[in-house]
Amino acid sequence: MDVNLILNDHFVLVQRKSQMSLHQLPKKEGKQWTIKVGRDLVDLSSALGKPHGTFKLSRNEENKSKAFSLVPSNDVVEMKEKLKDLNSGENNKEIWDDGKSQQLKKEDIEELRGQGLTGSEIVTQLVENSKTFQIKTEFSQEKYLSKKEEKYSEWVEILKPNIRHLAKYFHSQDPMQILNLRPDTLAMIMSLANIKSNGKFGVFDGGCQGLVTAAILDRIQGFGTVWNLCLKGISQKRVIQAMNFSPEQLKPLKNANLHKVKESLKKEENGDGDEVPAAKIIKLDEDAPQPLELGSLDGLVVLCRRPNAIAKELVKLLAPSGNFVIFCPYSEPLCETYTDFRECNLAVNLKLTEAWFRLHQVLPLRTHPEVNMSGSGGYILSGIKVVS
Amino acid sequence: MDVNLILNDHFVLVQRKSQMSLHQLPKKEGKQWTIKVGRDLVDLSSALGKPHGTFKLSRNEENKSKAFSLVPSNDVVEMKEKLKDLNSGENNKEIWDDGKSQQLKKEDIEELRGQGLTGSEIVTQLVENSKTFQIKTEFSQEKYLSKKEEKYSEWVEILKPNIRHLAKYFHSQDPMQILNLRPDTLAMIMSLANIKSNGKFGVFDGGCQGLVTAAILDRIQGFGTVWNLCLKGISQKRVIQAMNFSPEQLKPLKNANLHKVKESLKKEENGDGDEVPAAKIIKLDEDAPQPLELGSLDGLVVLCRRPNAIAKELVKLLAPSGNFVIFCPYSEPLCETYTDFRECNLAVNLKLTEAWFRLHQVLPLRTHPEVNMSGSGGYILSGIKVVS
Amino acid sequence: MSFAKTKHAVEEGDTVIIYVNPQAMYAIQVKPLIATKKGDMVENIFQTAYGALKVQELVGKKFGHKVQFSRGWGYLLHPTPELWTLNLLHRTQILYTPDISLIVMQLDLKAGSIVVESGTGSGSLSHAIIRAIAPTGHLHTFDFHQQRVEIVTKEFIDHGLETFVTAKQRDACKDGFDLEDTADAVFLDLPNPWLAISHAVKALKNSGGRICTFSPCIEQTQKTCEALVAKGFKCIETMECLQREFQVKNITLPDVDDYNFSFSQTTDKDSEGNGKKEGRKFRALLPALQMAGHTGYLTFATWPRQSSVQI
Amino acid sequence: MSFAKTKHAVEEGDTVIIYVNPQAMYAIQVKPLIATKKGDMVENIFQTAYGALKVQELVGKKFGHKVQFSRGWGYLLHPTPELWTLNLLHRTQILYTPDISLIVMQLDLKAGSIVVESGTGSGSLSHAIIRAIAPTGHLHTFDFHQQRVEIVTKEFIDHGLETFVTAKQRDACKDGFDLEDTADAVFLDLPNPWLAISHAVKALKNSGGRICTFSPCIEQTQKTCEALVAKGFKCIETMECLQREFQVKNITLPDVDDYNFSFSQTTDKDSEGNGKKEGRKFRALLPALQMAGHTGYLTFATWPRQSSVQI
Repeated sequence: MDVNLILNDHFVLVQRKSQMSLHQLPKKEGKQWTIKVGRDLVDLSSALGKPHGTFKLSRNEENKSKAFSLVPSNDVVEMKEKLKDLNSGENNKEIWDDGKSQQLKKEDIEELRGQGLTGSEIVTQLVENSKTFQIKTEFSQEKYLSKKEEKYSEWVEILKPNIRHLAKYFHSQDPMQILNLRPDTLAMIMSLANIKSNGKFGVFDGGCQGLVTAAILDRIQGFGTVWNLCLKGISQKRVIQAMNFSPEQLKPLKNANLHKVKESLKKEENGDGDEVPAAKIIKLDEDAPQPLELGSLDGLVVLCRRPNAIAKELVKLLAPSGNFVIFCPYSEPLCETYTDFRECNLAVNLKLTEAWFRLHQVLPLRTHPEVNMSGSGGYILSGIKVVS
Repeated sequence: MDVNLILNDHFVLVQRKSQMSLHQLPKKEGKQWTIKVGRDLVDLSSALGKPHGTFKLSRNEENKSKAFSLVPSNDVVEMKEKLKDLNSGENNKEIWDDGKSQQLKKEDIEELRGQGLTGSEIVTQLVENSKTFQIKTEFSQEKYLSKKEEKYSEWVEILKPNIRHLAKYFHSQDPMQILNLRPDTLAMIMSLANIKSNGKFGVFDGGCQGLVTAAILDRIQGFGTVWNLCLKGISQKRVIQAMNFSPEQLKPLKNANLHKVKESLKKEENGDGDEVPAAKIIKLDEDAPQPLELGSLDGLVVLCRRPNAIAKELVKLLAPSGNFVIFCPYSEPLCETYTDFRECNLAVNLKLTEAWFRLHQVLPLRTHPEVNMSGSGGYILSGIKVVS
Repeated sequence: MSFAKTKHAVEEGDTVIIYVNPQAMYAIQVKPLIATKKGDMVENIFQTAYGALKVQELVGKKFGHKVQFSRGWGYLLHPTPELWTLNLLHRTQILYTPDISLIVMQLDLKAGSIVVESGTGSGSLSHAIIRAIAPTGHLHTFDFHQQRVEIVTKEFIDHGLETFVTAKQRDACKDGFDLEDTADAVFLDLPNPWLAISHAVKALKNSGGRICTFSPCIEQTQKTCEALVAKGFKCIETMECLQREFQVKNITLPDVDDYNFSFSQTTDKDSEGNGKKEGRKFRALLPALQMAGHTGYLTFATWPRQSSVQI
Repeated sequence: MSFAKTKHAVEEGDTVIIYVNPQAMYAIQVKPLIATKKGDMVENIFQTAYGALKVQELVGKKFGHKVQFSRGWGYLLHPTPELWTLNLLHRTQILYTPDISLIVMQLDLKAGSIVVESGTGSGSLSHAIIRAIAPTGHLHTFDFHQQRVEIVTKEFIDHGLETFVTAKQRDACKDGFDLEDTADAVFLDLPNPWLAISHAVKALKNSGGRICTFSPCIEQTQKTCEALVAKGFKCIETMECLQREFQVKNITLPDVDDYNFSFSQTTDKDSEGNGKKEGRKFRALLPALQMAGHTGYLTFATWPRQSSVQI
């Protein structure tokens, strides 16, 4: 089922230490494809046809200044292992950081790079030219080396994109490009909307690049239906594309233009002169030949900056006892929506929440929470639709 | 300087394990004063004249059912030490909690209490009558005992109230009685208002029981001036009273009724027919014979539910480059105030913040954050007044 | 039969949720009769805060609609793992939705995943795992406590989930999982998870997978991380997730909190009359005063593809 | 001379804060001349983001008012420990206002307190301690690094604080504080604080006092707590404090974010015209996307009154 080879036209994530980037391989075979990894040029096409995994940046022997090739390799040697025989100090008492301890200048380092030195060769140079490295404590040395490794490591991971990676990647790049929907908040949305195979779900994505839709498609693996509810313009799909979904995995995805849904509704209404019934069947446009009914969805996810008006309408698509989740990067619009839903008795178990998330460094004698954390991952209003 | 004996008319905090209560001793000497500590009756007057510290609840030999007397004692024996020779299990695999493991009923325990048993005697009974205690793991036993100790411990601390205790006590009792001003937020207010000796400070307390005023009075120990700014009604003073301040410590505290300040201002204005000058001297009522000038305060603290209008007025009392802190249990009013101050160019370094605070249990092999935490400690808007 | 597939009306045997208010919800199984303490079978009448409910009368009722009690009413809700988590009978400390959600997503669970869970506890997480991996995946769940296994097995059957899960009594640390090259993901909630890591490795697919351990104390997490490094796990990450709930309140402050004062206005009597009450009204988002400050540390790691595996 | 007492106008020698915007503030000392790299004394001209400022011209200027640069302006602010923390030259990692505030309050500091601090570091906390305990208290601050002690000593003199503080070079873990029955409070920010606990006990008053240790790692905190228990400290509490800053933004959403859709309205063309822009406007309180997730664990404890002490 899973495609585990790096193939043309597919997306891959390239990771060096904590740095990640997303790339699409060229559509045509045989084309060279050079990307930047940090400050290094890497020929990504050299990994084509190989399984995803760890690769070593390797120099083309003939021309050292050209881009690195990728060679599969599991023998990752961390710099701290390479340099572990060096002396270290007992404490940092003698160290006075006057900014002059490193004798190599920026230009020197650039020149070493130009000469085609590998990352670990450059770091070795940096260590040898540091006046204070050998009197630093072992922990300080390790910290220094792992900082340098971020820039110079010779190993990269070529990852097959999955939701976990993509959610983290898009949030770390520019949170607002996905409305600041943080991975842990995405996880909550999947639970609170009761996403499961063989269900019918609706997603109104007002700016999350298809992240939630992709997460649902991945979760249900072809079983069920996901309606992409939209009003106008191009639908959000960048994350869906990056998932390299097979046609079977994409099968559940249907587009529903809400204006067209409404038009069909009106025609039906005019036809029999009645009020819109709660579970009327509506025919849709070519994109979505299957019918989308009011009161038919098992779960609904609304993601946008100002859900107030639209969320209340979309809940009409939900079956009684169906679960909805409304996500917003701001609390104020959800506050209004909360009051509105409560006054209209639209739902029970209404909850307005915010998640708090923090990573920890767990290392012998150096365990502590990460010093950088996200201050906000968006707000969620969730509930269960009822008929009063 | 400090009074370290438990005296008539003074306040004391009585603490058994995590439970605290605040009591004022009777004004008259020789009067008996019985308080409730958990479910036990304790004769607080038996501690009079003794130094603050640890006391043992001790039975009156003649009449076991009467209130406990307090006897100074530093030989605290924790229950886990008393019972440490008991067997324990390797894991809780064999334990099935069907609610029937304790064979003593509530009534039985009440009867033991009535018979005048001490706390540790009752706990010994509880342990002996538990079907599962001896097969619990050591950690489970310890947890059980420290839970029982909360109710039955024979040792109490009689504490001299200080700001740290009182801030914690008032917040733990009913946070909204002090506008949910959490101790760590109080600490921030003291810094951001630049509280120091020999300064002139103003506090507008719209519902914190005098907590901030008391903290300032305690910090400056008689050096400087603290204006208690008020509009009407009784000023907030419960925490100030509970601090047992000496007359010297209370000397800096002056009351300023803002309406009277304004009247004086108007008289002055009518007198010379000019606009109100920025640093006009105003005479005050009897409570505050010293003058309070506009533009004269070094620091200002405003604590209330709706600071929008009043905060902007009170900032007029502040000297240029003076620090202000506006505290509110809600974020929305501060949001308005922030916008308002920004639009009027009233201040620089404007910051709207919220603190996050969590305690940790640090015990061998059982280190983790406390499972209960405060979800909110109020919001702070701080800044420095400038003249544009 | 009610967890596995969404239905619109109640059938006999379904477990349903009766929702009265956020503090009063009940999970009940729709059966005409119920055993008394003495073992006699009598009519199944459920007592709510608002009076009695004849359970059998729920058959045919539509989910999401009102149901009547003798002295009030509530809503009849379709069960979900989240509602089950809130209403199940606690046999152990349980995992709650924020941690559960992270576990399911960070373990890359999806329809078709094969998962190992130890211990089962009260089955709170198990229900969410089964939802994520059905209809083609399978959960192997283990607990060293026989009674817990028996109860949860009955619940899985009552909930129509028995084809997606196998529950067994087993001391995972001592005896492992008796599974080899099988699992896409392993979840460990044990006092000494590091003792089960080598068993987890055996159970995980040689083509790679994910692991998660949950521990309340940092010392457990430290030992686990060391064991994961030693065994060759990659991308080891430890995280904490807390949830903060808000109340939305329309606040109208009492008169005493209205500080309509100005140094410069000539008469403040006037201003006090103008739109005074409006000025004291606002909508506030109030964080809960008390919240869960800690549940446990979650550690995730990747078991890499073994070099023996051919693509 | 400017930290000790609040003044209204600048005098020569004062350290002042030039505030341009939240990202651009400068702490400068008002002196007519400044040494060049070669050691020559030249006119003291300070370069801001908005051009040059002749520092000597600040003398007599009022705090809280504008000052002119050659290509713009800023505000002249009175120094405070908080502004100093934001603008001092980092010689070490420093403590910030949330931790500092907790330390000062939880150590029960007030005018008259005698405090021991080790290590001094860059003097960020020292300034806040001195503010709290002046004019009658004293801070004894120690650092094992000679250069740091020299720099901070000069800063204390420049700031007019030298009568309230004594800074000494000393390895506190090895050599202690050379103080006995003196301190009301001890603060330790050392890699191995547990090695200094017995020295702290000696320095603390026999009538009792408070101690605080700051450690970034939990292992340090664990060892410290064990040492505190062993030495007889009471009320041992470990805490974490983080600060979340908000931006206040008036948001007007772009047209594309206006979802004015209704299933039941007959014409949504009409409604689109009505007050549409208003509906897209609101004020939002935005938490900072990035924040400090950890500084260190603060452990506080009480040194009880020793029985030798008579009341």
